[in-house]
Amino acid sequence: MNFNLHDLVLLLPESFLLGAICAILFIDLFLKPAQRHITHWLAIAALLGTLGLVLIDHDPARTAFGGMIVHDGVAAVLQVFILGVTALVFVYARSYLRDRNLYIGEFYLLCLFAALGMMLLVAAGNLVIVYLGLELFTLSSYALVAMNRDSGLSSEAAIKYFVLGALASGLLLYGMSMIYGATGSLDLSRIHTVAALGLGNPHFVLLAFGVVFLVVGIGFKFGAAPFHMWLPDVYEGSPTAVTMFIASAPKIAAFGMAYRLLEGGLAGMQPHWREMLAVLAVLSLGIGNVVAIAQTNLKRMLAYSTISHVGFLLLGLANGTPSGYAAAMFYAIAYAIMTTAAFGVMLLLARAGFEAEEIDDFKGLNQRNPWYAFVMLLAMASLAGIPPLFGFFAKLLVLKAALDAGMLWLAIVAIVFAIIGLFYYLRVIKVMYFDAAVDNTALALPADVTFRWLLSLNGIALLVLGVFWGPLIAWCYRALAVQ
Amino acid sequence: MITLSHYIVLGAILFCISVAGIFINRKNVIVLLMAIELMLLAVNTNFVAFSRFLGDVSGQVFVFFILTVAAAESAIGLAILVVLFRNRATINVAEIDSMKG
Amino acid sequence: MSFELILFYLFATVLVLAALAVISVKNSVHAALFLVLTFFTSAALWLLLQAEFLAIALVLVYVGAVMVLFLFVVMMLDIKSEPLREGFIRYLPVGIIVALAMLAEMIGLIGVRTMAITAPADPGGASNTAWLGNALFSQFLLPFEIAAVILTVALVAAIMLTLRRRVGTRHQNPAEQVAVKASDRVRIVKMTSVTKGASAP
Amino acid sequence: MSLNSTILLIIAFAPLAGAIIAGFFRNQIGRVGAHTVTIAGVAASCVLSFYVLYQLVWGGAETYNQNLYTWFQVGAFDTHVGFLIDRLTAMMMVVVTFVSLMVHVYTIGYMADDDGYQRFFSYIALFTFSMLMLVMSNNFLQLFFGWEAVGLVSYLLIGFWFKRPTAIFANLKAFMVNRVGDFGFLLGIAAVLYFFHTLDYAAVFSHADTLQGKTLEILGGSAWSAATVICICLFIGAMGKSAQVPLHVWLPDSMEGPTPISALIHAATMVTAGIFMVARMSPLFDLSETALSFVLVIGATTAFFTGLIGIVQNDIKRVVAYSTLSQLGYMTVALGVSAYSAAIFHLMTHAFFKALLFLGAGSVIIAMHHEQDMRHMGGLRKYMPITYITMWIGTLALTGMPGFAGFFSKDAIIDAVGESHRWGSGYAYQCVLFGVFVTALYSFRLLYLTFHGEERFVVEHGDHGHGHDDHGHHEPGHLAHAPQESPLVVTLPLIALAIPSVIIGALTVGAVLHGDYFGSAIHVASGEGEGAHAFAGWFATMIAGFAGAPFWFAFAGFAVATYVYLLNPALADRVQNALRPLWTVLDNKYWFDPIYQAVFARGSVLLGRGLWKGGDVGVIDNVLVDGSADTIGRIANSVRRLQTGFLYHYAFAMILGLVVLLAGLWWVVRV
Amino acid sequence: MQSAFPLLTLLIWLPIAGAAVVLLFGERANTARWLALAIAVVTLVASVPLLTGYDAGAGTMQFVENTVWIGAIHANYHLGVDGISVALIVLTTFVTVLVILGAWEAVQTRVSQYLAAFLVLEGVMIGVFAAMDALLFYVFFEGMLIPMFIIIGVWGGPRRVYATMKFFLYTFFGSIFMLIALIYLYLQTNSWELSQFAALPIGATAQGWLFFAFLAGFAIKVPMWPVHTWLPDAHVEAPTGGSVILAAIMLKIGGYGFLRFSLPIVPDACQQFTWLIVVLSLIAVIYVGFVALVQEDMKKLIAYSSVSHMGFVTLGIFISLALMRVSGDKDAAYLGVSGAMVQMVSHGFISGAMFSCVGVLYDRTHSRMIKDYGGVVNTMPWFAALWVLFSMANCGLPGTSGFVGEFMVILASFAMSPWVAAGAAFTLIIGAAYTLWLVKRVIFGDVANKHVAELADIDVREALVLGAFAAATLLVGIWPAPLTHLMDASVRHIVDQLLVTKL
Repeated sequence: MNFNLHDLVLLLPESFLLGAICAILFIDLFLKPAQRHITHWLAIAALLGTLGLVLIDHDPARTAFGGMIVHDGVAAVLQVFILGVTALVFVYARSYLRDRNLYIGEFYLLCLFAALGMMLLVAAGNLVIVYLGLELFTLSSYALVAMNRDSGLSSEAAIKYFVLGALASGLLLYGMSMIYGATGSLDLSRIHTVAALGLGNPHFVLLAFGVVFLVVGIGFKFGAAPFHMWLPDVYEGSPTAVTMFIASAPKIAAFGMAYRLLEGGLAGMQPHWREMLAVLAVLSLGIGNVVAIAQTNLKRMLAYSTISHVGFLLLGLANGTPSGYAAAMFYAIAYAIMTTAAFGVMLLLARAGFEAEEIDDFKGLNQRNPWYAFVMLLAMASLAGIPPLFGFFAKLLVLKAALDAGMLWLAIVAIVFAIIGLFYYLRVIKVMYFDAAVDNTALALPADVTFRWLLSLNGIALLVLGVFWGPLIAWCYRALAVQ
Repeated sequence: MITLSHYIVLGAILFCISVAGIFINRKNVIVLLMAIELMLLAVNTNFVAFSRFLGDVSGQVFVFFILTVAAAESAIGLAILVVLFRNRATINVAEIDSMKG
Repeated sequence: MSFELILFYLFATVLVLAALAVISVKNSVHAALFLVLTFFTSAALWLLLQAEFLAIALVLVYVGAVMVLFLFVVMMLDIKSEPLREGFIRYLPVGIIVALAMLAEMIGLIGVRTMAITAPADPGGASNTAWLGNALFSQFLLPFEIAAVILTVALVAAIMLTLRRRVGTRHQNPAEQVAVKASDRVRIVKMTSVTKGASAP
Repeated sequence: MSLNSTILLIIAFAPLAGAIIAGFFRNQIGRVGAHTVTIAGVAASCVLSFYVLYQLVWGGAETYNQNLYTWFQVGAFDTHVGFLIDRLTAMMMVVVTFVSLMVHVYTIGYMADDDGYQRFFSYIALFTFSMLMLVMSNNFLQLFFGWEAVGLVSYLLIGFWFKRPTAIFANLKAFMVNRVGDFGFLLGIAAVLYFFHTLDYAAVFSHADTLQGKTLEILGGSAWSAATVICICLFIGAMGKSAQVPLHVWLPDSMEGPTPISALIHAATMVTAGIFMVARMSPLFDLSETALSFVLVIGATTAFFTGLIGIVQNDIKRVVAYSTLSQLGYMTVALGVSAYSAAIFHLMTHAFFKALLFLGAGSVIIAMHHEQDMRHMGGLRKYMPITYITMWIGTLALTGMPGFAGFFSKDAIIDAVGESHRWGSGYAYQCVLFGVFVTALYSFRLLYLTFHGEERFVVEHGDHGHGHDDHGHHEPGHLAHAPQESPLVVTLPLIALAIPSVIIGALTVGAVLHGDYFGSAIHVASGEGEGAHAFAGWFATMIAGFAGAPFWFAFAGFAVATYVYLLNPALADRVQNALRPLWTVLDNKYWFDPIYQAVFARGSVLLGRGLWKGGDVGVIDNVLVDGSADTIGRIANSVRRLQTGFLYHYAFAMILGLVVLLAGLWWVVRV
Repeated sequence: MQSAFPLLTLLIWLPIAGAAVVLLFGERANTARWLALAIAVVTLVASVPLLTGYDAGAGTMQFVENTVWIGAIHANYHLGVDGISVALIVLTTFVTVLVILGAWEAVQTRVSQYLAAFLVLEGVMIGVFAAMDALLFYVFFEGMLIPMFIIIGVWGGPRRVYATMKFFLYTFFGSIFMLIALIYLYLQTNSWELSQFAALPIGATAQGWLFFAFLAGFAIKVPMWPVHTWLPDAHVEAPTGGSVILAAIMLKIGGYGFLRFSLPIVPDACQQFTWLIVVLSLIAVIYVGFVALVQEDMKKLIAYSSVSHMGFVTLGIFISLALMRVSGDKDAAYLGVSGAMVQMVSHGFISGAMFSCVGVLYDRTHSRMIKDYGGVVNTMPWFAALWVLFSMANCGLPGTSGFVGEFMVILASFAMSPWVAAGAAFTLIIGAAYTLWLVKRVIFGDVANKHVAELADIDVREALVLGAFAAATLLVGIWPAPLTHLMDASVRHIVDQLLVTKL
């Protein structure tokens, strides 16, 4: 193969981001702590610049580096939201980090690296890129989780995350090796061709065997039960800012990874992985929703809520049709936006020496600050899937996809658990609105105006997108060429 | 003659040992990391074997990347371990359970 | 049974035994050393597969770097191994059963018989290293760059996690020492002269 | 020539206007204003009703049947509010407005010192409106409307003294029992609609024949004649309103209301609505022998057995109330033998003399300072002569003294029953005949205990420390000052009612019973009932009456009463002791009340509580709703424990998941 | 046929936008009150053209607005009203004004939020009645939950958390099954149009499933026995306004849903399961009537009575199938459905009024327990008069609106079976029993305690609220023809379609 400029042009957003990271890495070295806001804004600028580049990317050619990178519509959509959500995280996280002496350049760098990894992951056309993108992003997140070096919980979370993550990578790799053995290639389009043979493939069983490991790896990244065990601990243990990051963008990336592997590579094996995903989906819905009820820590509760949402997402994914993928993609994006809003409010409430992470910390928020209580309400209701909020339509699309694929029973299981899940979201609303505040003073808001405005916008978006989600789903449909 | 199955079975055995090592191990975290290294070794063996028997180079290239990443991973893992030890004065897996439920 | 096969079984046996030892010995230093042994035997097996470059890389990278790092950490943390044993025996049967079940499933599913093929005679034609290198810098250029980024991340992360400027410890800053000016050391204070008598009216 | 719609509207709505003004502007118009507007309204109604009657009987006016407005129209069904004015209606209108007018006037005196004066006038005017709507209706819907509206006013008026626990118990009971009747009534209406597809009287009656041969499956397999079902259902309504056994229990209790109400509603008008209704439905009832037999038996039972209770009552109003029950039974009996005109005739005469009796009783009560127990009365004739005389007239009319109003109507009923061959008529005949005896017995007992004999009350002269206005705070039988004749507003209505009680029977018997007064308004198809023997004029009938069995039964009653209660009062107690078991039965009114109380009232409460605590709270809420929530909570807590916090468990879970998935694949591939 | 002026859009969004205004500028409680009142009144006025402009003779959808909402899944912003919707929308705007007026002094904390919640509810409920697109309907349908959840939870009684959770989970539970049904239908028709759903032929089994899915959604909302237990709790704990809206309008949505969804979309299943609904409806009438009898809490009593009365709605709606298809009695079917509709509107007035009455008492003494009252008439004569009026309406006295619907339904049900009619007519007895016993214990009698002795009669504002309810109750009772005329053509339109099987 020949190296050509065309490939680089296609890779421009990623390259730009990498360059920007290097620049920031360098600049940050010379900044005093008081000047950290330069890093902050530079990082945001880098993300937004990359985002712009992704958006203006109209190159008709879809692949680069001999199929290593696939820049199709899906990649574009996912990258846009990964970058956007990461930028949002930066804005939300600043005051929290500053209060805890965690306002360091590494946070931005690692997040940027992770974003880069995710960008690559969702655009991967080759198992190698999948693996490397994944590792780039997971290694960064391990470090992020452990970022608060003085916190025992943080390091405990990090070690759990790390060991299990490494195990999952190992399983994923093992699967990849089997697929490689069965198809003789690491290129996803080649694998796709072989897998499409179905039973005509002499190494069919081997391929199916590899798929199992791949599914496990994907399940781990999503946090689907029974590969979800790391998730609550990591959510709880990480600094809230990091939790927010881990909870949001990586779900989009995980969808991208699943999409690349399952659809891009193994579409032919859909009858097999569909069943597996269904099992994972049911387990996730069950465990996520049920255990969340028993939580008192909001972060932990949101972790279980994530698990349940992953169940929903997998339901869309299992369908294996373009509209199913579109539904799952929409779901992942919606989830990321909702969850940033929820964590955003947590960050807003947190002050130096006070983590607003127990559900009881939200007592009487409505008296203390009605607006942000309302934002949290929107986030919770949206996560719960109550119309007319954004989250509902995500669920709607997934259910539609599931029914379309004839998975009526799964859909029913999903909604039954959704009802159970409703309870704990409502409990948060209950605490904010119905309970009396411990101290009735008005909430001391952080001075960060950008943060407050963006968070408000984020909350409103849940409502507005609930009504005008047409363009977004249209975009998803276009990306996946759903008729 | 050595066939492909020899290597794959060997990989499978290694893999299972490492898996067993991870979840029967209640000792220190370092051994867990070592078990993971074993798992990667199993994967690598698979890749190398497949590469050889398929006559395709990409498998070996993959191994190359895996080795690289594994090194990076170890570095981060051990760094986390050090932080953990500083905070908790232990790396005993059985004692690291302050978050649960 | 060919010589190669004998070698294979020999190394494989050592490999498996060493691997078992890694996960079962008491002392983590010993475990690390057994791990080194598994790497060595693996490298040998890879040589049998004519993957010389990777075999060497494995030894160099793992044994030379990663394992040293492991040992360094093990020794630095200085962990007493005694209390860490409890529960091991109790959970061993479950562990063995699950591991064996998995092994059975895996071997069953892999379909050993379909892979009873022998290697093609001559891969690539050139040396393994050249073969690999060609691929690495053409087809796999992009992953190669990404791998570099990953290493950077590891660097950043490791430094962030472990580098700490201890408060209270004294350390020199040569740049500051060089850049020091006289005015930084001595401050000349102008004072009005005071007479004794003036104070007592 | 036809009737003028405007006149009819004024008749119906003038009392309503009075009611609204008196009700809403009671503070503005004051007491005088209240009775002025309502009396003006009712008087206008009354006068115009007479005019309408005149026009119909002598003016040659045709039956008026027009709709006022459409109540609702759905698909092909339409219901209207409208008037059907024929001679039956006209007679009812006259009776209602006349008695009502009398009661209005009477009330001025009776309620003079009551706080709820305006309210009372508002209510009775409203009642007049409702009753007029009932009788003037040209369809079942409006009939039901009036039916329930009079029930409402009755409810409000029985509970007029809402501070009295007994009053508010009684009004609830009255409403409830009536509702049981209405339950049947409404079903009857539904059946009518089902079979005729209309609720209009004219349309229904003209197609009544089509009902023949139609059946309705009520209980698996058994087909009931449609007419029977309709009629029995409708009659159940009449049983409630006209207080027939076993739905009679509310009427005695309704005496808790002020006396004018007892006269107007619970004697003269409302309770006769059932009789009116059945008469109005005569085209339907005549289609079903079964239903008429049912009516007959119920009526006869009521006539005799409730009369018996009257003998042992001591409350003056209750005696009259049981008398009313008994008389309603007579009317019902008449209906049962298809003597509809006799029933209506008796209804009319009864309205006058029973209103008279009640108002007379009220007059006595005023005099006795709201003491109602006859055991504390006696010898009142010298204090209140007008009341005394009018009461005598009323009693004679009630007992069927030949020549008095009641005689003609009652005799006609007894004759009709005697001549009937309908199933149950034998039993009914016995009942009505002995009923006459009983009627005389309690009626004269009442007279003697109240007006004759010695005074059984004490007048506490000079004891002004108590304050003389708070009636009821005295010991029973102790009066603040001597009883005296009631004022003119009270006595005038008594006199005005006494006159028709004497003459109305003689005047109208020919036309109503033997002439063609009702024309097509009442329909008799079965050939039963009146007109069997020739009529030779009222005087001849009166003379013949002295020879009839009823007269001698009545005389026997009179004689016994005179002997026991006037001449030999001590005998009364001895008789009571001698007939102790019978007395107990009667005193407890056949235990209807306690049984109803236990079975229906308490039973419903127990059932309700059982369903609530057992069903709603126990099963649905605790087990299903909260139970499932709790279960989920428990599951949550146990599943939660799986998340142990130990890394190796986490890894184990992952591996287990992998093993399971692999096993699944194994399964799929092997199969 | 697009409407020239987007009146429905205005009616939906005006209150919702108004809610935002109230929240923004309602810092001071009085400002909030006047603002909210003004908005509600404007909405009420704006709903008048709906009444006057509606061509009742046509029975078709009018004031139609249709634009693409979410093109990707063929969802449209499709609004339109027929006679049934018009009646319910006007009921909504009417009751909301009264609720806002009624809460003038009762609510003193977070006034602007309270009022805003009601305004949002108003808009959303109007949306429910106007939506012709199933997805839009569903969104509005569920959109009610959060405001109501907040209303009960924040301004409710001591067990408000339990009650509001129960309310929310219950209703959500039901409606989500309906969602599945809607999605299924969408997949079959590739459209969310109700008219398309109605035109779709569906097999017997599928109809059965869909029927139960719809049943789950609407039966809980109505609520039917045995899924009614959320209602007493919700009512008891809700603030007065919440109870009023809940009883007066939200329950109607269940009945409305049956008419809009169950009947046209799965007529054959409806026919198959008519017996079930009839039995459940009669249980609601009788069983719940008995339960209402023994309640100790006034609001709970009225709540149970609501359940009992809503039994007539379901009964009237579902007998139509038996009547159309088995006995072929078209007119009775019209009568039944019309009766159900009239009953819905009338129950809106009566239950709203009854809850307002309890609110009036509660504002004064802060007790809803029957035993804490007695002899209220002595101190509050005007109030007592109104209470008695509403009670009478509640037990279906002719001349009040409560009679009309029950009368029509009982009459219609006789055509199906005398026994059904008898069961329904039993309400005459039991309804009177629990209502009048309540009246007896609360209103009549001597002054029971010093709290009652201190009661002051209703003021002008309360008189206005209750008077408006009373006027509406009497108007419909005395002359229901305008109401039935408004809905007649639409009812016939719906019922006529039942003859066509979809198998």
